[in-house]
Amino acid sequence: MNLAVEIAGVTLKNPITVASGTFGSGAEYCEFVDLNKLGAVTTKGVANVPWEGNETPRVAEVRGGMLNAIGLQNPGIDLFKKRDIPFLGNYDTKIIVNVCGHSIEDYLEVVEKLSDEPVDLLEINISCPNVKEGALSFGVDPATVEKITKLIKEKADQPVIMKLTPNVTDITEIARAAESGGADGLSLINTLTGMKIDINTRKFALANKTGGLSGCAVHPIAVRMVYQVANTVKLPIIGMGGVTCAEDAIELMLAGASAVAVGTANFSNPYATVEIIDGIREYLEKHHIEDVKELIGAVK
Amino acid sequence: MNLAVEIAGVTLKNPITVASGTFGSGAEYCEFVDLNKLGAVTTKGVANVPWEGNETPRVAEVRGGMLNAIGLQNPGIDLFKKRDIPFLGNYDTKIIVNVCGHSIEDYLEVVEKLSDEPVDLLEINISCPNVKEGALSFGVDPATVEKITKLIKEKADQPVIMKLTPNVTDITEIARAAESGGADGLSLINTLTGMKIDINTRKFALANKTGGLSGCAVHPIAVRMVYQVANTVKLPIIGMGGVTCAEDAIELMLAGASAVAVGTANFSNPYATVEIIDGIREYLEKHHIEDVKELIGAVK
Amino acid sequence: MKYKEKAIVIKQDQLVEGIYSIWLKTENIAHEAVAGQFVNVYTPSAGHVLPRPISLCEIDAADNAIRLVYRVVGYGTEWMSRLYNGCGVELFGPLGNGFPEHDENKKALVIGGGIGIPPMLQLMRDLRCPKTAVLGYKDELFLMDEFAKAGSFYVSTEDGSAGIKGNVLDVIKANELEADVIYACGPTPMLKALAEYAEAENIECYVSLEERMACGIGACLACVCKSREKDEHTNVNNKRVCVEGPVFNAREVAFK
Amino acid sequence: MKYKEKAIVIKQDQLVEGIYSIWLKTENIAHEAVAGQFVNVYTPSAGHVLPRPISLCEIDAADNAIRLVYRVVGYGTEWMSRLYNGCGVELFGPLGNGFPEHDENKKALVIGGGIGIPPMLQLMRDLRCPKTAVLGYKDELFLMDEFAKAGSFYVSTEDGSAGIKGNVLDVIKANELEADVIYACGPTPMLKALAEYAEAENIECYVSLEERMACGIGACLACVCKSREKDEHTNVNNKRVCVEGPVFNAREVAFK
Ligand SMILES: Cc1cc2nc3c(=O)[nH]c(=O)nc-3n(C[C@H](O)[C@H](O)[C@H](O)COP(=O)(O)OP(=O)(O)OC[C@H]3O[C@@H](n4cnc5c(N)ncnc54)[C@H](O)[C@@H]3O)c2cc1C
Ligand SMILES: Cc1cc2nc3c(=O)[nH]c(=O)nc-3n(C[C@H](O)[C@H](O)[C@H](O)COP(=O)(O)OP(=O)(O)OC[C@H]3O[C@@H](n4cnc5c(N)ncnc54)[C@H](O)[C@@H]3O)c2cc1C
Ligand SMILES: Cc1cc2nc3c(=O)[nH]c(=O)nc-3n(C[C@H](O)[C@H](O)[C@H](O)COP(=O)(O)O)c2cc1C
Ligand SMILES: Cc1cc2nc3c(=O)[nH]c(=O)nc-3n(C[C@H](O)[C@H](O)[C@H](O)COP(=O)(O)O)c2cc1C
Ligand code: FES
Ligand code: FES
Repeated sequence: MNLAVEIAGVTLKNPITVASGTFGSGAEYCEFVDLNKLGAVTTKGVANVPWEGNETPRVAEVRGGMLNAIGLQNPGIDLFKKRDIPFLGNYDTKIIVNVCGHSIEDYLEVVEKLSDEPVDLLEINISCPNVKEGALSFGVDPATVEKITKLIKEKADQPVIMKLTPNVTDITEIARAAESGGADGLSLINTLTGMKIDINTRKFALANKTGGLSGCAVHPIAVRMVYQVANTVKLPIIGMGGVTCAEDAIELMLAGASAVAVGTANFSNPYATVEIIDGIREYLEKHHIEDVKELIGAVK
Repeated sequence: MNLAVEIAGVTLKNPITVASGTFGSGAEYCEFVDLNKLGAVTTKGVANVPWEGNETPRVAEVRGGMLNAIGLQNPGIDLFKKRDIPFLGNYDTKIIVNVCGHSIEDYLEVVEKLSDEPVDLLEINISCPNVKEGALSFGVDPATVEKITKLIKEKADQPVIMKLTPNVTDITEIARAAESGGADGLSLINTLTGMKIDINTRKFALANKTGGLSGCAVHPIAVRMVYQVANTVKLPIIGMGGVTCAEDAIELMLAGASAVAVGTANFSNPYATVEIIDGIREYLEKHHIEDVKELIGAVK
Repeated sequence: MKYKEKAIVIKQDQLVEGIYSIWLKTENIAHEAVAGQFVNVYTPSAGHVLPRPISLCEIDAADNAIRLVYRVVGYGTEWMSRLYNGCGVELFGPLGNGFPEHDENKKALVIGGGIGIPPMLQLMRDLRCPKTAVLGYKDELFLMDEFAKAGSFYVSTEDGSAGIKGNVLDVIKANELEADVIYACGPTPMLKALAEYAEAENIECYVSLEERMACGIGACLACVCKSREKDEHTNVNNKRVCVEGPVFNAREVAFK
Repeated sequence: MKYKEKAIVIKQDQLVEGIYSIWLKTENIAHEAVAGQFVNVYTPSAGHVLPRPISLCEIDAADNAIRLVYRVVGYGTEWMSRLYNGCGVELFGPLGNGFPEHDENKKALVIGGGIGIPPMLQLMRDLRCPKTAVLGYKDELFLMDEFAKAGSFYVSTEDGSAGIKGNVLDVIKANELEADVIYACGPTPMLKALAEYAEAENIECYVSLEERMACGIGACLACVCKSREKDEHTNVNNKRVCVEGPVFNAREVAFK
């Protein structure tokens, strides 16, 4: 049975990675999840300089999911290169580095600093607020998406995966823009913007007021967007959004994803990733499928 | 204690109505829900002519909610006028008629035919696919929203509530367009587009492939959008999306809604509406609040 | 009248692998119900927002109890299968129209296929006319005793392990069963085949349909089937399975 | 080592209105744990995606059991309160750093406020130095017997129904309690006041903080507190309560 899949020329031993920001750089999980078993580890977003992130509370539970407004706290690319990449180098898994920035220059600086690093894929988070252009995220405007993709592609030594935000009217338009810009693949979906108010204290549950909704509540939206994008562009897709069990991962693959990331489910069950890999194997066995790649986009 | 609220000059005896499409025209529920207790009944969307709707299956359960693709089946405005409006006239509750159409002319025809009817408010569903302009919904383009609002306002005898779709990049832009067009109020949110695939049969759960996600899964998105819109335009808002209990309704009011509609929760509990009204009363008592209007937009 | 009430489990058994029988003590539902109707079963999970429609297999009005026989297919039925005596279950019903009044002079064939067999039991009991049941199983048999007490019956199995190898139509043809009226519940292809057979033979035929539902009371328009004529309520060629059905005169239905 | 395991309830009691005590038999957690650490409790509801962090109140390594004392505030703690002997509970732990090694020659004040009292019990037991506990209650007292057995203690209540009317600082001042080191857990305003007091009096002070968490193991950066110095791991002035804490030297923390 073949579990390996390919994303932009990089072979993952199986389709399962983690969703950026839910797994650190793997160090915290490696005590109980054997990182060698994962198709890839996707790191928390890293910027050119350290970011402090938002005030707390940064997370709140909602039905079927959670809101987060971590604010992309990160130690900056220099410490990340010194500590996190060498750590991941100890494991037989692919390394996907998630990159964030407040300006195009921020992104480019990180990408350049990663050029001589043993990193397999770059995942560019364009849901970050664009401080220069009024704090709307980079990822909502097709022209910006195309431009940023093109500029990053010029500097990047690794294949570039653009990570799309679902908070848009037409995800296919954004996907096409990324494709035009030369992206090697797409990740979707990032979180949906939500809010929670405590009716007794009359306070926002998050210090940031709004936060990103993730968890099984968003899964049907992820399936829809992966399906739409897979039927619009030719790029490989890393699908994510509410993946909690093997069924969810398979659903995203049938919709068109080549690989699948597990995010919020790591919080509900620290073993979620490895259990999902086992579940995919069982499904393939049960349905007599030799190659997991047969699932990709199999439902039209 | 005052439970009454006002929407565009119309007084609802309490803030609770039902979400269009989940309650028929009330006839099916009146056997066990006393319609006199509701602030208003919002009817299923009605078009100028009967619509057959989509193929079945039309609904599918997902975690924390459901997908629906009823396809706006409706008996057409003529039968609706003869049967549904007189039926609702027997009750001491306000009547909100939800209007759908495939073209601007469709909407205008319905609105004109309602002009001499004892209807209190018109709720214009602009999430319907615009068949003339390539099946994207009317509600995603600000210019179209402004135009359709203006044209409807010219014909309408009742105050006009524009019902917004959440499947947009910037809900405040759409809300502003409706305000510019002369809307008397806004309803939000309609459903988020989602999809479900059965991994064993490899079939879409809905005949229509995609469907609208509703239920508690979408509630944090509804709260966010109501908050953003309430802080952008001056129009009264009917808030909805995943309201399951009194807490949810109060949360939407604190975020800025003047009234709240209960949708999918009617399926989980046919008594949801009246239980929510009771729950609001209890909350006001417990917090010594004399007037429910004090809740509207109280959290900034 | 429809009632939303908390019924109490008074007996639960596994009939065969994956098929369970549950007796529930109701407050009002059993008194109101007729054969062919169904109830909505509410699960305790807030994350599962839709009720589960399950047909009445038996109605014991005297004891105010109903029996549901169901196959475990997912979350809701799995949860039901773990209920035990004394557990409370939120029910809403009785829903749907049930089988029509019958003519005591007409000879009836009562046909059930698979998990469509249980809904035919109460009807089989209630009919005061010449009647024969035809039960089409996949392999394992269930509810045999009950049907035996209610009248004569034939059996088919897909694997031939009991009765005729084949389906209910094979039984009818092999035994040259005659009827003035057919009542049937089962998979749609079976119902469609029966409807065509009945039309060809000019037999009155009632079929109990299944469709995905949300409200169960006619409000949401989720559960429609295509009808040959324009439906009075919907004003289009769609009938609501939960209100105009689940039992339809086969001639009304436009099978796909 | 951290373990995810299914612990078994061996005893559950309500201590006072809304506050419960639960003893859980663990496989490994009790053997690894030290005072001041916590466990993540997983609820059975798929709709509730986050674990509930609860501090260890007692650790019985011999019997491989832990005690949690918790206030019912929402879904998870309400569910916990309904568990009974034999129920399984998914736990993950022990998490966090726990209280630091202590100096047997230093005089310790062990301070708990409200639901911050239970986490101080095991520490109070473990300390091999001169020690006094100060327990600040709102009104109803709990864990009195246990603290009585562990050493001397003072009590304050907000309503004055027992001990000194006021808070823990009032107790310290009224009794002129002296200390070389303070260990404290409770509401943030109390911890902040104690930190300022300790700084002014030049007393070593350890506080156990609380913050909203997701992962509980340092991966998600949900649970940070502001630190005075740049933190080595995060490279900014944020420390993770779930890893660098929950117990911090008060001087490290920049209280808001
Ligand atoms: C009028 C009517 C009468 C029925 N009577 C019986 C009966 O007597 N015995 C029996 O075993 N089954 C019966 N069914 C089917 C039964 O409703 C489903 O098997 C059951 O809802 C599955 O629920 P679940 O949570 O176990 O499965 P899941 O797959 O978890 O259910 C997910 C959703 O799909 C719906 N669903 C799944 N399968 C069906 C189905 N076949 N038909 C309609 N909705 C479905 C569920 O209600 C739920 O909303 C009947 C269906 C209808 C419409
Ligand atoms: C390190 C640590 C140790 C704790 N030790 C104890 C203890 O020993 N006894 C005790 O009674 N409580 C303790 N708490 C608080 C406890 O975690 C919450 O009361 C509990 O999670 C509430 O869950 P719920 O489902 O009942 O409430 P809900 O309000 O339904 O919870 C919703 C979400 O908010 C989180 N949450 C709610 N209140 C808090 C809070 N005060 N702190 C952190 N997260 C919260 C929940 O974990 C959950 O994710 C501790 C918290 C932390 C961070
Ligand atoms: C706590 C948290 C932190 C996150 N941080 C990042 C991040 O740094 N970069 C990024 O691209 N996405 C981030 N995300 C989004 C996830 O990678 C993922 O796209 C989203 O959560 C949907 O997947 P899920 O439902 O499986 O969690 C974060 C999500 C969570 C819950
Ligand atoms: C079965 C169903 C049918 C609906 N039909 C309509 C409709 O005809 N017109 C409309 O404007 N919205 C329709 N909606 C959307 C609801 O009115 C509401 O905006 C949405 O479901 C969110 O609320 P909820 O989560 O409380 O259900 C429908 C929703 C459902 C679930
Ligand atoms: S299920 Fe709603 S109309 Fe039948
Ligand atoms: S809870 Fe995730 S870092 Fe502390």
